[in-house]
Amino acid sequence: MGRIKEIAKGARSLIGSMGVTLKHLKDEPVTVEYPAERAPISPLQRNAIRLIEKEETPGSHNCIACLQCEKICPSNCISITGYRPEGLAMKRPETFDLNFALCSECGLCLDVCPTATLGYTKVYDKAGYTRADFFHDLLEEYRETEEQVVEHLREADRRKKAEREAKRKAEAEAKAKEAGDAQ
Amino acid sequence: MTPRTFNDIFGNPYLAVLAATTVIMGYLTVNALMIIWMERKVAARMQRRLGPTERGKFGLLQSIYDMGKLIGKELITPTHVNKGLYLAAPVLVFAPVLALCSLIPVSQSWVFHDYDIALVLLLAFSGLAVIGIFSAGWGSNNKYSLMGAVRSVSQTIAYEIPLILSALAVVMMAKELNLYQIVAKQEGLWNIVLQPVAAVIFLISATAETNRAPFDIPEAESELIGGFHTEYSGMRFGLFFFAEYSNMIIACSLATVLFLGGWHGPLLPGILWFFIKVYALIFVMMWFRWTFPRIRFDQLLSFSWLVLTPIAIANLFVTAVVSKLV
Amino acid sequence: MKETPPPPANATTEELLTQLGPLVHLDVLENLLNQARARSLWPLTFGLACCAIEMMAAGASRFDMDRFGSGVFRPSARQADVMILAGTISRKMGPVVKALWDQMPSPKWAIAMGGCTIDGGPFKYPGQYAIVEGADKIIPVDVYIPGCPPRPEALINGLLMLEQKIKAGKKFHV
Amino acid sequence: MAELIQIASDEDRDTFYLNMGPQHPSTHGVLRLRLHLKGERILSAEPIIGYSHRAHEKMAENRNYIQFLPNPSRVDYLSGMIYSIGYCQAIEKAIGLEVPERAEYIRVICNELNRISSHLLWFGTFLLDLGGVTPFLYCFDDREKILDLLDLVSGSRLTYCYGRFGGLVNDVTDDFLEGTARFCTAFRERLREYDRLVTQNVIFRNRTIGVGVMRPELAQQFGITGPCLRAMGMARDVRRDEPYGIYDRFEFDIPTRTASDCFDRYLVRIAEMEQSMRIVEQALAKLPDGPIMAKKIPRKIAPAKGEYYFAVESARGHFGMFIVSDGSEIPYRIHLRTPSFANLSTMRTVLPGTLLADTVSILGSIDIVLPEIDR
Amino acid sequence: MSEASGLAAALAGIASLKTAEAPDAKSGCQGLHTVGREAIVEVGRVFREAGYMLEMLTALDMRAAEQAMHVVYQFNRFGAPDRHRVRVVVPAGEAVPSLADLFGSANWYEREAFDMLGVRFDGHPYLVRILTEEGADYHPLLKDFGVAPAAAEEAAGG
Repeated sequence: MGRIKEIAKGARSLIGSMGVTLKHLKDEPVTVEYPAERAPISPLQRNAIRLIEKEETPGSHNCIACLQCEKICPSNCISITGYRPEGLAMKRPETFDLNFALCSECGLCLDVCPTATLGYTKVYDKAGYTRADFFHDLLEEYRETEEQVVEHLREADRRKKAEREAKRKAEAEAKAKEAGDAQ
Repeated sequence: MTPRTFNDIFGNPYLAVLAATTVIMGYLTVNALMIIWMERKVAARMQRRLGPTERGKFGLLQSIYDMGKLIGKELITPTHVNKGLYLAAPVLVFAPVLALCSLIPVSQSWVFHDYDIALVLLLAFSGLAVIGIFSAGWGSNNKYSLMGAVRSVSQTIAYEIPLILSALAVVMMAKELNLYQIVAKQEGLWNIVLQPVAAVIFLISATAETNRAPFDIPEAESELIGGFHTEYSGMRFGLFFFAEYSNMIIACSLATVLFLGGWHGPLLPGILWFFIKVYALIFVMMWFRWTFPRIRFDQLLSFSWLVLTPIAIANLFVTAVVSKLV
Repeated sequence: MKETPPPPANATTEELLTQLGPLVHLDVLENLLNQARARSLWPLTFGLACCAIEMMAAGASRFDMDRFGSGVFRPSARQADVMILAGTISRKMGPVVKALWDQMPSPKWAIAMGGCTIDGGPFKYPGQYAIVEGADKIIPVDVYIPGCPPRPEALINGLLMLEQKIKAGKKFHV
Repeated sequence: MAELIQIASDEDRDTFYLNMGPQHPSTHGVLRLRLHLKGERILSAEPIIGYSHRAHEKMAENRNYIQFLPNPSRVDYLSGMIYSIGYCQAIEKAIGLEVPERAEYIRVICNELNRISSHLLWFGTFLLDLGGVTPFLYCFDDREKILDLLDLVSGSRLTYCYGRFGGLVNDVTDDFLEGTARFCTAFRERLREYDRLVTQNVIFRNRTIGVGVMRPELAQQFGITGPCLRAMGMARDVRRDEPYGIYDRFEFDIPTRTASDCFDRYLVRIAEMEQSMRIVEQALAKLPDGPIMAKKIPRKIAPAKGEYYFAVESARGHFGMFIVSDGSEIPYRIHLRTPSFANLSTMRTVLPGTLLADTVSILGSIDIVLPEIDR
Repeated sequence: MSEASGLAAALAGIASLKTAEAPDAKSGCQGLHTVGREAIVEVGRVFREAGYMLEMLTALDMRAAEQAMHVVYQFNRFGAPDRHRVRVVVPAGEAVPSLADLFGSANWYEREAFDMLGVRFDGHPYLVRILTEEGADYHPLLKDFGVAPAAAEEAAGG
């Protein structure tokens, strides 16, 4: 008798699990039909890095070619060569190349960037026929606005120098006045 | 009530055989491709995903592309293979399918052949497929295929007995071996009502006969990589794929004929009822596949010998007693 | 048949697609079969490391590779069309990858998924003794997918690009 | 232990060697099992590893501590968050850095979510090995919800680099907190459904009950840890025995079973998912406000000369980091004691005598991840 | 902590075992010992009787400082941690007696230590490489293996 009960219990459990799959037969598919629809992506999503616009340098990035990110990158995938436009205190990058095939998306370069001008692209579904696709040149999108920004920075430097002059002159006069009152 | 066989329709027998073959092959090809698509869609819907959609309207052309690709693949014949068996296997597996199909009484008015011992012939031919599977496994000289072949032989032997016993229960009730008459006798009352136990046993052992989950241990994907068809590529593997689905159609249509009263049904024409029932059973078989894990090899055999066969014999005994009294 | 110059060594995809017309004129049957081959790519179940999990996720319900007919993962190399190299190929695994590639029947393609199979990824540094830096040192690769690990959408995009490549009948292994 | 290489001695006619090779649907990655079979009965089994050896320990010796950060989550990519944050905690303990309260709570939430996602993937692949395809798809569906949550917070799906020495990179948003709460309630209902689909299923029970029983002395013999140990009746968990971070503030119990077969290892992990959700809910309730990064972080991370050992409880067991520092910024040696290395080495004594079909379920039940074994 | 004191008494019995002073919490272990090469099997047996497991076994390349390799064994018990880190100092190229028949896990740990750092273990049933590729003749974790990458030089220099 025990065997009959056991077989009955087994059969009931099989029908139970069949019930579960039947229940799901009626569900709405959860598929995101990728090429047509795209699932919403998280704002912090990590992909290849790019230079983002900063307000101090309107229309361009504010990278000062300090090579911090190149030094911290665990897989050595960033390579930068900087140049110093004449009349400017800070340097600007001449080339900023990223070999995205080596990148492990760890985010250390973003943390270590002093001017926080590194960010992530929104392109998460990159694929290519050749390996050359993954040598990104990060300066490409800012090529044409480079001149105006250098001009803007030069202008900002001049203004800052002028303010410094004015402030120093003001202090000198104030000191001179005090010296005058003290006698 | 005797049906008009193809001989009567076409006059000379050669024309009849030719017509029957084209009808069956046409039906099987279209049907196998359709069932492959249906299986992927049913599986997808049960798993809350979409299944093939990008190829044709609802992914309908997907199976055709699959077949086209399989035809275009290179047929690798590995050197370490026993060439005779290896090449014969796909043909051997597919051969009985034609014979099986011609015996099934599809509609009220006509039938391919009207033999008085159609059921015996059908069960005999269904035993042939395992020879093809065994020669595939043995011929490929691959350890995984060898194990797949050994498993398929013992599984087929184990599940042939309950299959025949449950069919016997129906025969004992209908006192008839001619499938057309068996269906004709189920006029008002389908056999499943009188023989529920035999119907369940028949369905379970038919699933095992066609090597479909949860009894798919001959080509257990996660243990034996590809089972008996590990070494087959291109259209040879396509033939195995094709034969498996054709066997599935035959098993379901045999179950419909024996238990669900072939073409009997209100309103709709007979042949349509037959196909509705066949596809309902095919859906149930697919439902099994996408719900259950795989049975282990030794449990599979003990399930057949220690559970199915005794119940089938007991059922046979009860049917004998009841049919004597009534 | 006009003789086209071989593509420059580091040409990007755009340059290749614009500069190269159909390299060789394929006959009608081959072209027809290519349409069927492109639309039913059966991948080989072959996960190496972290990218294998994202490959499984691409095959699962949310991204569902089966929509493109390539949800049928064939365990046996004889029945697979495309080998998706998902994960780092270690030196010990190299000969196995080559053996598997040779077992696959002839119109076969390879997708290098993840940074490790393109250029060694995060495990590439001078003095690295354990991995093969890039899958194309062993087998010809058709589509590269960067990322560590790339998202399932990137793998599906790679599959679509492989389809374009097969349909267009272009045979350039760069 | 049966000597493996004297093939000549037992030249029995019908035994043969089978390579469940590096490419096999159910070896969870690139593991090669050299099986000596008699029919389908296994006489001896030797797991051969090394096929995904990526030299993590050699990499530790040529980059400084902060640059080694992406590596731990690639050692065991299923519990990537636990490993990555574990490494941060190890170095913080070594240089004595205090982490603000809010960061500690967020770390616990992310760790437990990662543990649930790892157990879910194990559940799916375990069922896939036994032949049931649909549960694999269901569990991936739930796992995607967790990956979305962790994606909201850390920006990546599988290999996280979310922790830094002294805290975390970005703070938690509100929809992460609501999403986690919603996930916990929805997931409990799904667990009941898995129970009906799989746990009660008679085919599954026959395939796993009484299969792959590990004798209790194997625990001490092979140093088994994690769910495999808890299935042997020993309630051992690094979060409870050696509380790190703030795990001592949460009450959760350690699920154990006694028969230590595949079915018990399955039940232990399912119960552990419940416990992880309890911890997440408690952490959500008590999440304080405040900064997520320590105030003063030393510019050069260089632990004093000496040896440090720090252990965390990953989804697979006791993950220990043995850090030897010579005072400079470059670690002298980091040895990663990974749980699956010990758990897999028991296969040499557990597998002989079972059937080939059982190998697949035993291997699935001990839940191994190959790069974690090969490091 | 009767078990611990019983263990300490048994350990004291071993001749060439020198127990260092109580280690600080940062090192993560409760007992630091160094022992002569031949006594390690004895130490292993003591820990085995006390129900401890071999939690970790690894080797350190100290040839630059002391022309010797350190083989570090770490025993721990199940439950509240009572870790004992036993260190065997062995000159480069010499062998260390194997614990493979005492602890099953030692079999693979020793094979890994041999594979990575070339420390040979006497009495090990199957001392063959476990991780690196077949036919590899190098021991990668030795300090003089492979060129020192730019990051190390520069970081060391920087």
